[in-house]
Amino acid sequence: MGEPATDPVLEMTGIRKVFPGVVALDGVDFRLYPGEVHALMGENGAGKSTLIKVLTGVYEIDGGDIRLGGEQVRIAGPLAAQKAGISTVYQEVNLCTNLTVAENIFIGREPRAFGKIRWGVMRKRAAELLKRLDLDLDVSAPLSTYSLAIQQMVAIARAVDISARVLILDEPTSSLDASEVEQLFRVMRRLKDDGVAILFVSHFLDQIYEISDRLTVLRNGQLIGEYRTAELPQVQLVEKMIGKELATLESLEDKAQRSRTRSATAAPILQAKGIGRTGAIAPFDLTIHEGEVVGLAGLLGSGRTELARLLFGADKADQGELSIDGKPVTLRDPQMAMKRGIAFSSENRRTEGIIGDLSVRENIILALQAARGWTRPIPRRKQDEIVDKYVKALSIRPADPERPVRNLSGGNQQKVLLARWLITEPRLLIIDEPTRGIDVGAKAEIQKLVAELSDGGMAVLFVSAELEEVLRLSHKIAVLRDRRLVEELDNTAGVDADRIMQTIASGATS
Amino acid sequence: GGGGDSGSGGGKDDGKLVLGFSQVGAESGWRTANTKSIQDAAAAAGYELKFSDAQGKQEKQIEAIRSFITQKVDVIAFSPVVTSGWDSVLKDAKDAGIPVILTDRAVDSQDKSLYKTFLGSDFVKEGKEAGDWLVKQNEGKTDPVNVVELQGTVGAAPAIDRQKGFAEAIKANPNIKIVKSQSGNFTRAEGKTVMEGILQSTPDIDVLYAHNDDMGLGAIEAIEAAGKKPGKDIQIITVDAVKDGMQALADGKINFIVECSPLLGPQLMDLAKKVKAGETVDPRILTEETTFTQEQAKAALPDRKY
Amino acid sequence: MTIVKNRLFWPVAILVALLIVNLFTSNQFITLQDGHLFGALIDILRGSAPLILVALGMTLVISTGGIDLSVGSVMAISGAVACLLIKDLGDQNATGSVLLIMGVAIAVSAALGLWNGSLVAVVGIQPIIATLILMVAGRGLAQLVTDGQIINVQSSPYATVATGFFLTLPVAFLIAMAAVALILVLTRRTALGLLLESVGGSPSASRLAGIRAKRITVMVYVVSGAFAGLAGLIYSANIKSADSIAAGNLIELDAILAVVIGGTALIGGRFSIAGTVVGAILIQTLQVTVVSIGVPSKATLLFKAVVVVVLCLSQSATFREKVFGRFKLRSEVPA
Amino acid sequence: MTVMSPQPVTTDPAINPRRRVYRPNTKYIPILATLALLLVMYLGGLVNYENFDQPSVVVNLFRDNAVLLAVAVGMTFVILTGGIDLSVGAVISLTTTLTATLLQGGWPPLLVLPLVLILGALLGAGMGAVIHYFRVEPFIATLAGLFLARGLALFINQESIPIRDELWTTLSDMRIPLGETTKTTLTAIVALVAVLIAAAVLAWTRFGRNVYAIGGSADSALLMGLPVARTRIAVYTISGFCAALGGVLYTINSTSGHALQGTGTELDAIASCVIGGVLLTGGAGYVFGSLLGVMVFGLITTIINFQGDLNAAWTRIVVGVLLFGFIVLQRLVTRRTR
Ligand SMILES: Nc1ncnc2c1ncn2[C@@H]1O[C@H](COP(=O)(O)OP(=O)(O)OP(=O)(O)O)[C@@H](O)[C@H]1O
Ligand SMILES: Nc1ncnc2c1ncn2[C@@H]1O[C@H](COP(=O)(O)OP(=O)(O)OP(=O)(O)O)[C@@H](O)[C@H]1O
Ligand SMILES: [Mg+2]
Ligand SMILES: [Mg+2]
Repeated sequence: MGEPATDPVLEMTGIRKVFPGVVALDGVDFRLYPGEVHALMGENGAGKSTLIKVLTGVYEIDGGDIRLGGEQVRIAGPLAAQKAGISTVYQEVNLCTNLTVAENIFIGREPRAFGKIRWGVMRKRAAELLKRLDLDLDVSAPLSTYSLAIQQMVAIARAVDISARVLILDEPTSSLDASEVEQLFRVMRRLKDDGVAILFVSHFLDQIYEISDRLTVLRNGQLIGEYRTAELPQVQLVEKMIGKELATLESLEDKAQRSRTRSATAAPILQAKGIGRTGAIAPFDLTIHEGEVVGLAGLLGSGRTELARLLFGADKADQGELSIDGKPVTLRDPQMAMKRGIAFSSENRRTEGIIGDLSVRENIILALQAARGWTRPIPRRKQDEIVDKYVKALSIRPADPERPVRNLSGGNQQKVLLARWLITEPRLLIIDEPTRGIDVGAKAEIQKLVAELSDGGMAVLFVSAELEEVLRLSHKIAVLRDRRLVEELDNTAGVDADRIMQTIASGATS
Repeated sequence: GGGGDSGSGGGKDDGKLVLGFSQVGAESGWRTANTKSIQDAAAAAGYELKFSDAQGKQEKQIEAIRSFITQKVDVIAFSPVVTSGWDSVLKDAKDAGIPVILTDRAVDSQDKSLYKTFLGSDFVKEGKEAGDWLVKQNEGKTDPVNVVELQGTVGAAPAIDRQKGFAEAIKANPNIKIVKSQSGNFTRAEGKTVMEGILQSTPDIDVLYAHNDDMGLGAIEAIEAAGKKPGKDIQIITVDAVKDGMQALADGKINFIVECSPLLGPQLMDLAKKVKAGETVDPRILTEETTFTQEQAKAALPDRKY
Repeated sequence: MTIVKNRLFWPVAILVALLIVNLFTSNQFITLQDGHLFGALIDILRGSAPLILVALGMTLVISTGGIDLSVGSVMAISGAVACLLIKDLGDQNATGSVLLIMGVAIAVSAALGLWNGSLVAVVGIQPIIATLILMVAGRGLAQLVTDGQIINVQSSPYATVATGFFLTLPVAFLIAMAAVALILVLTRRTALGLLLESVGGSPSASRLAGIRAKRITVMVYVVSGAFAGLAGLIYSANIKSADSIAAGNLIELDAILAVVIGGTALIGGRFSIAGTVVGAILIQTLQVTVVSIGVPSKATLLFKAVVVVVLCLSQSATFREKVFGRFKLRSEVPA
Repeated sequence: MTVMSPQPVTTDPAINPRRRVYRPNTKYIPILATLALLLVMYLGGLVNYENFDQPSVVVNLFRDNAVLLAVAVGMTFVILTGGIDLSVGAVISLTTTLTATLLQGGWPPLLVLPLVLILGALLGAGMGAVIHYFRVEPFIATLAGLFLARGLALFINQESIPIRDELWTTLSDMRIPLGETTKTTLTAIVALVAVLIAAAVLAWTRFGRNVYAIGGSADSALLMGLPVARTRIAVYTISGFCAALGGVLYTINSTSGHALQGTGTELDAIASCVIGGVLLTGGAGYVFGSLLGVMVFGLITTIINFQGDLNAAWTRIVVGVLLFGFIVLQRLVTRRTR
């Protein structure tokens, strides 16, 4: 395969990494050249994140060696990696949410004078840096006050600002919307021109083809091959990733043909009138009917998550009325919503989703068990049955339900969360970024699943940063802007991404 | 001395003597009786008592004494938690012109002018009396006498001194040997568990010497549970003479108790009045204490108050 | 649960080692006498009952990410209440009344647990401070109840709780084992265990999964209080008196240590009841061993330090990895 | 793809675009609330007790709690990383015993002083290393440290040992005048200086910020390339040093050493930090908060001393009630503003 004329800045050969019971990497070779964007591709659990963690010294390798600038190195840990010129954004946002935005960007390399941190300078620089990424944040606010997507941008800002030879981005775009992605790509191109080598992981094929020069495909911890992106058609890439011909991709197209008009007789499940929460989202009206998929569209921080949380009682609304099945209710906590058949899967799977210590099985049955109350345990046989079914249906890997969920790859954790809510058989399923970090195959499966569920009468509130996905699935799309529901439109023939973007831009009111 | 300051508070104008008393803590029934005696005696004498409980901590006691100085009391009295480390705060009291009386335990200050007098017991002497009794019991005998010692809290002054005095007393008799010496923390429950353990591992015990009644009473339970007769199979010597201990002594379960009286109240009030008036008092006043055998206990028991 | 087994391997090994020491130092390690078992081992089992009980409650509290410092004071209150009531009984040997009184004492303790739980879950005070309040004030209450004196009782049914034997085994140990069984059933036969571990593992995720964390939190403090109360009864029945000053003094430290030795992390989440029991018996055995091998009292703490250091190293995965040469994981970071 | 301006303009001031969502920046509110409540408590004392208005009441607050303050400073570092140090009280006892014994044995004071301080720091460093490298729970590692330190102290000398060394007695007798009638001691000044240094280190140095980062999330801190090992060992070293410093202040304060001194100080120190708003889970709080926490305890004791008619039982109950009132009020005030 054609490689650039220069020598690789980074070369990994025969990398092997074994976790108890899993060979995560088995003799993987990987090369990264200066001035290229190199995509690392593979299904969920293929070993991408593990390769990155091995490279940055988070995990000790069990075999193989790493060369940096031609010299063999043993990287002892992230600190050493950073010193060696490798700057990384890990898959799950790994920042300290108790610190301010500015600190998260600069911690470990704060501007100092005589050992004393120059806070003012730091804040100013942070603000400037974020402005370049088109973010206008209060840099002295704790990071925890911002949404996950913004935290992801902050992590990127930090990594980008560490002037490095190698920049690693593990699924940085998983919850970013189109404009943020574009922003990020602009920065990446600039760095690339400066000769930085960039390792990029994403499950969005469009993004891969837009930004990457070359790509390496992993499958089940093994190297499949290294290719020039331009020379490898998309279908072939997917086939290499999943190791078989992709039938689901076609079925994906079928879905486009799905009737997007819900039956007129369907009864409303949930009606919100003037529901709002000060500082989070302005009062809004929204009705969701049986079998209806309602998509939420909007930019980063537009309030989609807030809206969804109010309908689940995760946050308390401080005004307005909510009725479920025509009966008014005040949702004080999630349990009340669950009792009325509502389920909610949070976008923030690490802190609001999985319980890392618990096994896959326990994580899956958790919500169902909570709904039944502690006195009525689900019999173990039934648990195994349910869990088995969903592990297969969502192809959760490794298919060992007794493994602690924290050891699963990011995408597989997301599938576990989906399974958790699906088994409660809700009447209204609220899913916030359900396909975040999920590979192409599984994503198609999940979309198919949503469509099926809705055909079976389940209502779905679908929140996603990926507009195409929202358009493909929804009967009705609610558009948010600046924490305000600005328009509600039926997903008819005339509605497309441009139309929605226009609404967002112009701020038309309903 | 005299309360010197012109700016003393209005409350004292009625001429009522204000006594600040800092107690060690409430670590035992003995101590509670001691506290009660002082509170009652103050009330009876018509003095205003400022009482502070140090919870066994020297720093709290120092804090309390300083607070008494700030509050401008007439006399300060306290039972020192430990022997050393009082010079600084006593100097503060002296500078403020407030006389100090030590109760119950002595301090090792070199500057004797820092306090007026010491009222209390001599722990070493208590240990010695316990030892003397044992020696006397075995006078002329040469059979080995195996003694088990239940010590008080490790590092606490009464524990150290009672051990010292006892060891000194039996020193001259090589046949009397301490075979096991363990801390029972001055409590009944630990006295019992420790004794259980000792009974399990030590085949031949003739005498038990416990640093206080409570540990002795706990040990009695353990001895009975092991099928032995306390007071007969194993002779028991304790210190304190609280009511429960005296009862056991009268019942023949304990053989000898060295009294350590907590009833210092009346004597203390008397001394307080004297030092306030500037009279000179003896630098060391020992409380009236005695020892009890089983017969004496039977006689004394009916009017035992604590 | 191979991991739990691994975690418990060393504590159990040390426990066995200490027991072997006692086997040699004691006249009778275990024998049958007067129709019941007797000997050093039985003393250990009997003596460990209060600690097992307190540590059980503590395990549940810790699994939710909390801590209960007030157990010692609750023990003191429970014993004081029981002895005070028994002393006033016309016939101190009336089994029915004594049982009733013990029920009252446990109810009072549970109520104190409710107080702790409410402060933590409803008012939202950090557990260490919330329970510190009762730790300080509770002992004052106990002293108030007993007027600072030791209250003696002469009730044989009461004494049986601590010193009696049933089916050749000490009643106190049987009570502790019954409590262990109860907790095992409660946590492993119902879904309580899962919900506890989930709340301790991630409160925010648990809430969104629909778990009513507050109720569960209050409940574990109530259980902890009730068990501490029961432990207080055994403590006081053992010496046939209520010692409001010494009862349960510093037991919270031993209980937490037992829990940690047993493999439950202080940050909450996964817990092991079996581990806690091993931990509690280990601590009690250590206490007894100090006496039986006659460690001089001034060296007692050093001796304990050595054992805890050995334990503490054996708890370490890194240390065990060296011993077993198992998998190498430099830093365990969630994927 | 980007067809529109990514920066929409908003006119509604209540709803900021892309702004932080829920909470205003409330980081100082807990501390201010604590301070306010502390003042209320002081005023309560003023109204109720004669002689409470004397400046020495406030001055003695620092003087009497100098040891606890020094220890709480070190404890703040440890708790901020999400750890705990149970060994501090025992380190105090070891320090006082060793100091007194060595001075009694005629060692030069200027050698003894650094020696015991270094010993405390080393002990802390050892525990930190065990905690970090062997991943032992801080609770159990420092509990072992507690047994070890107090065990050593008791082994060295069980008795209360007077210090007659000239340097120590001079330092002990030293009075620093504040105004006309009030004087304070060296120990109070040293403790306050320790607070100031700690505050500066935590707020203005890289090390200080790393402490907060580790408390926020040790995993993240590691992945962000922060020196987690070094920092974690350092906080336990600092805590050990501060405890030893507390021990030295103790010997200066009382010119004696005793193996039972400092019993229970660990709990007081932890409680002070937590009352001062330091989160036990790590990552949030200030050393000034810990200072206020110490003052809360000190003031409660002062009030009880002035009350002067409480026996042991009532003393405990009143401490509990005051603590309860304080904490619940503190909680209500901070929750209201959140
Ligand atoms: N700490 C760990 N302990 C045990 N197994 C692990 C651990 N981390 C990862 N694994 C396993 O290693 C394999 C590779 O995981 P990895 O996170 O590298 O996948 P990935 O390619 O990044 O997937 P995704 O696209 O879902 O992020 C998975 O089977 C996972 O379960
Ligand atoms: N006090 C809080 N409690 C719970 N969650 C909070 C709190 N403060 C902030 N958050 C989190 O911050 C997020 C704010 O989301 P935002 O307003 O950016 O919503 P969004 O429109 O869904 O945008 P995004 O695409 O960034 O998710 C929420 O998802 C929520 O999880
Ligand atoms: Mg990954
Ligand atoms: Mg969102």
